[in-house]
Amino acid sequence: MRLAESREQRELRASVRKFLTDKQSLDAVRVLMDTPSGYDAAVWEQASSQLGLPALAIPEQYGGAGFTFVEQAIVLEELGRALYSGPYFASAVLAANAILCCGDEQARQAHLPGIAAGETIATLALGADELTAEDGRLTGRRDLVLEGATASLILVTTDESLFAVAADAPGVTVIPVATLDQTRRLATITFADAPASVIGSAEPLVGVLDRAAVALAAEQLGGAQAALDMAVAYAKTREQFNRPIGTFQTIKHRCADLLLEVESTRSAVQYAAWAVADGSDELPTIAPLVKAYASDTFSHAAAENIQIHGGIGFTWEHDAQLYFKRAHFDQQFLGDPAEHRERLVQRIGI
Amino acid sequence: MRLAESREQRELRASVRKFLTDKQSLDAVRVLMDTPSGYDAAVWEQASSQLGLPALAIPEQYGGAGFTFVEQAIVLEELGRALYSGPYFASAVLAANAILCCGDEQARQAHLPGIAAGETIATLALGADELTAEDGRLTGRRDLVLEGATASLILVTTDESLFAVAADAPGVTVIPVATLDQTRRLATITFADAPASVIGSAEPLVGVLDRAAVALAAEQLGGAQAALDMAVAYAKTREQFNRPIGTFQTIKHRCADLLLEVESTRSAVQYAAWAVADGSDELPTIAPLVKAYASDTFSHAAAENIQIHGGIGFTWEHDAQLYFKRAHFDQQFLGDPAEHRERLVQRIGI
Amino acid sequence: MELDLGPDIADFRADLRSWVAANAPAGLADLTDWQSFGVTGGNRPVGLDAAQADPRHQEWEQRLTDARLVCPQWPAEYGGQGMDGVRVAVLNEEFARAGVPRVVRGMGEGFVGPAILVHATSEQKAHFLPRIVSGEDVYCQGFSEPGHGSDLAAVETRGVVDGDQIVVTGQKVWTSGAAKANMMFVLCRTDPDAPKHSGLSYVLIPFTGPEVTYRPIRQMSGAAEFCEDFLDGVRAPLTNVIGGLHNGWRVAMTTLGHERGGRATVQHLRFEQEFWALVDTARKYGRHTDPIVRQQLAWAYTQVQLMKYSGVRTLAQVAEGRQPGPEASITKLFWSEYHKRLGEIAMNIVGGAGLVRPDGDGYPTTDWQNVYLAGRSGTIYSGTSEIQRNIIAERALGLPR
Amino acid sequence: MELDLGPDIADFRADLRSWVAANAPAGLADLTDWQSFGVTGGNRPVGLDAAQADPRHQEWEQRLTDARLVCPQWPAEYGGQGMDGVRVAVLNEEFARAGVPRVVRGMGEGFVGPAILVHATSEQKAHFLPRIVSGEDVYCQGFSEPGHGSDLAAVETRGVVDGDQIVVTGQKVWTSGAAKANMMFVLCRTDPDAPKHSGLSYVLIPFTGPEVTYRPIRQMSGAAEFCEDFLDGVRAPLTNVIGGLHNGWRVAMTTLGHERGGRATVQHLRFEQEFWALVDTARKYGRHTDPIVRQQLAWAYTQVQLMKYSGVRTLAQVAEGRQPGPEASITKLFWSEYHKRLGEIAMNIVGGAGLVRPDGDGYPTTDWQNVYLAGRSGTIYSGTSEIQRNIIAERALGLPR
Repeated sequence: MRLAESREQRELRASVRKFLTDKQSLDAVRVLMDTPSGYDAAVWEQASSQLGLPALAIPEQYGGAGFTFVEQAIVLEELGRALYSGPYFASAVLAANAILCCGDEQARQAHLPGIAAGETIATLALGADELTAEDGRLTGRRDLVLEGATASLILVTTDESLFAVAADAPGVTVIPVATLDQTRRLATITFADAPASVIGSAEPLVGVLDRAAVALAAEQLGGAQAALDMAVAYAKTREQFNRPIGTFQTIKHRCADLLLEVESTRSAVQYAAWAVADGSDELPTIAPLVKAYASDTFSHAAAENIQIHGGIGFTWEHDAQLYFKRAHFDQQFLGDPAEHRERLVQRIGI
Repeated sequence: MRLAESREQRELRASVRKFLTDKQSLDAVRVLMDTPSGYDAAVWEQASSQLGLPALAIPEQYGGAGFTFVEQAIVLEELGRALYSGPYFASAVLAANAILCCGDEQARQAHLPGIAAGETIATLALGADELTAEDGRLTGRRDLVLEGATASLILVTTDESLFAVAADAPGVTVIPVATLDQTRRLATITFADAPASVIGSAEPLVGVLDRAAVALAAEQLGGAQAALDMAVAYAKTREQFNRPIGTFQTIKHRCADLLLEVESTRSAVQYAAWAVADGSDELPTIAPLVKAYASDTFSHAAAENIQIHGGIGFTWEHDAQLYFKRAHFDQQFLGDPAEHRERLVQRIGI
Repeated sequence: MELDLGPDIADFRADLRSWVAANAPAGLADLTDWQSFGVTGGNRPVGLDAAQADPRHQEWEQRLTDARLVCPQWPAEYGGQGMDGVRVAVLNEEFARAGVPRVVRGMGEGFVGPAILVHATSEQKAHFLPRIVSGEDVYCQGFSEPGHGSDLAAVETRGVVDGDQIVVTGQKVWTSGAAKANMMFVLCRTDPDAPKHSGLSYVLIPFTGPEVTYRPIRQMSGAAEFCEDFLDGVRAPLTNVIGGLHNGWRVAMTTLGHERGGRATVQHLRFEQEFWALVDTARKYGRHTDPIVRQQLAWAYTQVQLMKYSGVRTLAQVAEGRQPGPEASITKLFWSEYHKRLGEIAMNIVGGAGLVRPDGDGYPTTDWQNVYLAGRSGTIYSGTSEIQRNIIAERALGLPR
Repeated sequence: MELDLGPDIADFRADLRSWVAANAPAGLADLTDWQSFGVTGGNRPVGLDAAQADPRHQEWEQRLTDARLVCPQWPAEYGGQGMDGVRVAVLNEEFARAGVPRVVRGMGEGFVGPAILVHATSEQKAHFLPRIVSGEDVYCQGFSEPGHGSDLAAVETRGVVDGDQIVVTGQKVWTSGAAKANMMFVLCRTDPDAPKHSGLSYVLIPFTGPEVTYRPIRQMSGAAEFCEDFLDGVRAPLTNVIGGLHNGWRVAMTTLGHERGGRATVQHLRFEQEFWALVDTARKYGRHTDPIVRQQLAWAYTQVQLMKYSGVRTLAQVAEGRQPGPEASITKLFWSEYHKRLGEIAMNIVGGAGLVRPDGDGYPTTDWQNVYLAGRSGTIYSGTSEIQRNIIAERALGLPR
């Protein structure tokens, strides 16, 4: 395990940050919030073809760049920092890992190259709802499917198996739903005797979700850091009672507590990313741990950022609210903190 | 319900406070902490004969003064404020209410006058441990009996009945235990075929414990107010960096939060005392509510008081630690806050 | 339990109860849930506007006016009946019990009237107060400015005396109810050379005409009940200056955080109602059996009951004629921090379903999403929690500035 | 997972591991649990003193000294081997792995040595450093004073130059290890007329003789490892002034909160050990199935693991040669606030049984009672949490003073 960022990793971070600053500023995000798809296809195309972001952690034999999860975590942190609103998490994290772990070589060769190239947008439809599979046909529904309306390939889990379904297959109905965090898109997908191919058992799904938890924590880290930076910058310049509000001890101490939490989250995310990359047996414990902690940190930072900004902090125009809503989404998505803490104590044998 | 204190009530408060200031200062409490009995029998005798404190809420026909629980709550608040270390709570609250509610007129006439006069010191041995009663004889044990080594009369509960046992009866063994809060005394009592008389069913015990919860909350209020007063007084005078530490915003805001909690506790205790006095049907909900809230308030105030005092705050010589340990005792005694909150939601029908 | 306030108040309560029974138009109580409330910073409860426009509400308003039960705490000569705080509290209790609405005159009743009663001339009182009671004048507040949210004394809006008129120019912000107002009470700087607090005046200006423009400020909840206002040479007669020129700070302070106790015993009702709605939600999602959720529900119920207990105690003190202290700050801090936390608890109970909004144009939200988002503003507007804690520490505990 | 620090470090680790295997006296690891620790402000772990007095520990100390593994980070000419932070960290890891103790020289190694290395003359280095390595000089700290806990620069203890000597008179407080010390490093005022920070000197004085008296301060935990000290004209040669007269503030600051990273990767071990002891306690009382307790245990485990992750990251940064920032303040704030909360959680788990102390003279407590009570001092001594937050906000975030 090498924790310090290598030169290549620092360059990767810098290039992704520059790309997002240029191509998807928060102003651009606000525009995309009101579009049906919620993301900029051209930006996605460039992110795929020029920066190769979806390909990053996919093995070379499947058209990927063959980097590790450590590099992907850096990208995810930057995406979270910029509130990137595209299908990266759904396709390059959830779906890609599901296919990688499913054990079906044919499926890997069939789907991963497209995902790596960004041409196939895939997602993973999780959930506990009743869903029946009969001789290769699915019937039932899945709610809260991330990027469900954007994906052309939908991976569906049942208690036993992992299925691949084409979004345009007969019997598949996708209904986009309005989201509280308009930078994330969800859909309800119903299957009525829809043709589906089994691409593996549901058994490796635990590992897929652990990786996803770490990946989401990396995005949360970026969001939390951005919220803290925003609060600190404002505290340095905003004056009340003829002094910067950053001179008030309460503001100081809150920012200090946030820094402690953000730095701790950063340490945990780095460690967790290495655990994924090394296939470490620490992953089952650090995954719920880091997801719960990063959720609390991001929620806390996003909330304090609003309070420190005062009146303008709760306006629609101010970006503080975007981070607050994203923090709520990330906190609930893939399980809330209490759920992950309970999972943690179970996994350490209590 | 009259919430504002009447002239009589204000005088009662003043006289009790003066009595405790004169007769049992915190210096005196420290001396008593190291004595076997833990209290000053002479002070108890005066509190009983001159101020009539144990008699206060006992009906006149049983040798009491016939005041209400409202007056007793005022006394309890003052006792809590002064960290009074005698058997008042055990005898005048736990035991007196158990006998009053038990429904056995004979037992009332037999025991209450002595308790009212302060000549009989009684206590109530609660607990879930197995305890068997066979034709008027008890066998088993009770732990954490308040003032168990001081009481001459021990009331014991089983699942069915309430028993009265003389402390000096054959088969009764009382073992005092060392307490973390040295201003409270506990004992383990074992019964080996000890003669006991049934004085009622265990059924009214719920009401007795609700009254006890409110009574303890009143003591906690006094303790919390004392801790807050101590912290505020220190913050006004202690100087660091050439200014009183009370000018630092963090100290200010913590004291403000404590005031909010203490004032809320005061409102709740006053309301709860009236609920007891009026036999209101709100008692079953406000009893666990006020015990849980007063516990949190006292624990918070006692802890912040130490932190605000800095180095001297955690020394043995400083009185802050006495309130901290008392806060811990009160928080755990008669059930911890989580337990009372769970009871509260059950009682409001959730 | 009911607070025993003596035989006079008991009679007053009984008379009032029968008056309401006799005068409340049939069906008035069923028009809407009058005790429910819009979360400031969030969306208004549905149906409230419609219910207020209903002829039965108009009739009720008229009867209350005739009975001097609008602004009843004001002196008789101005349309009230000099009702004391205890009776106003009983009035609120009885109206709530009967499920009928109070008719209140918003900031005109809450802020402008009290300032006028303390600081204005008898001519000013005679002119301005009855117009508030009748609803002819509806006020909005012009205190905060973009640069000065917490630091009120730093207002830059200018007030220039021009003959027998004063001309007000500047920008205000966080004005609620601007759309319904025809008047604004502003704090403006009339003496730029005087020290910060000494150069201000408290002026009642028309909030109509081409010199006044305002723009709604959309909040994170999607609602927009605050505005920013642009005053471009708004003219008012000098007789609209309350308390004299350059004396505005003192006038403003008499009303800010002025706890009258009148709502002390009813303010918890809306929160109690909301709490039970949350319990229903928890049951709907099967979360009411989760021990952690149960602790959170116990916490919320406790906070609501504490508001009730504290309200009863406040009223008892008012009844004793005790001077109100910083209760206003404690009350604001208490409910706003409570409501912020309640929104978090509610969204935790709702879980994943809280990620989805109702369909519809704009940014519609569920009730709990609305509480969650709007709750963020509660600890900021009209005095942040930090300002409230400063006030409590300095005024109630006497900690040094 | 193990941090990959390159082949050189890997070799160093391998060599060290075999050296320990070859040189650790048989049974040394079993003498006591060397990784366990006394909670500052609380009681020392039982058996530690006895174990340190054991001949096998004496032998181990000798071998470490011969191998220059006592204060190994110091230059060779003073008894060390100029070991860098990464290797010191590996040293700590390997010793912990083998269950054998480091031999450390307390404040002499942690505070005095670093100050001397930066600010002293070569003569001073040659005189003072070897005596620390050998254990001949044991130092205690004389910084805090009764009136000045947080405001260090306000010290009043006087240092008067008398010929080639300096005479120190005043009162110090919160000294730990006074009983075992023969030297004290004091901050005293040598120029009363100079501004607050400029008139101080950093002096090494004998902590023996009739001019020195000290009195243990008993803490709420019943333990008493802090002392207050009375210095009544203690004499030391001027050569015991480090960094020159009136330069004491700069000297003191170089060592305060000086994060060397050496213990970064082992500091969590004691807390992890303690966590599992708490899990056993929870099982013993049947509380480990309580969902609320489980959340608390998850929180505690998370905090301990965060110490581990942060430690690994700190070490990685040290390995990169990055300048340490306010890590020391963050670390202190983190573990002290954690440990305070852990004590509360532990007592919550123990419940009613926590009301009872073990029998015995004095004020004996259970381990959890000890953590609970001593934990209150952790957020106060050597820089309160408030001071740490100030430092973090101003130095790490650049917020204005």
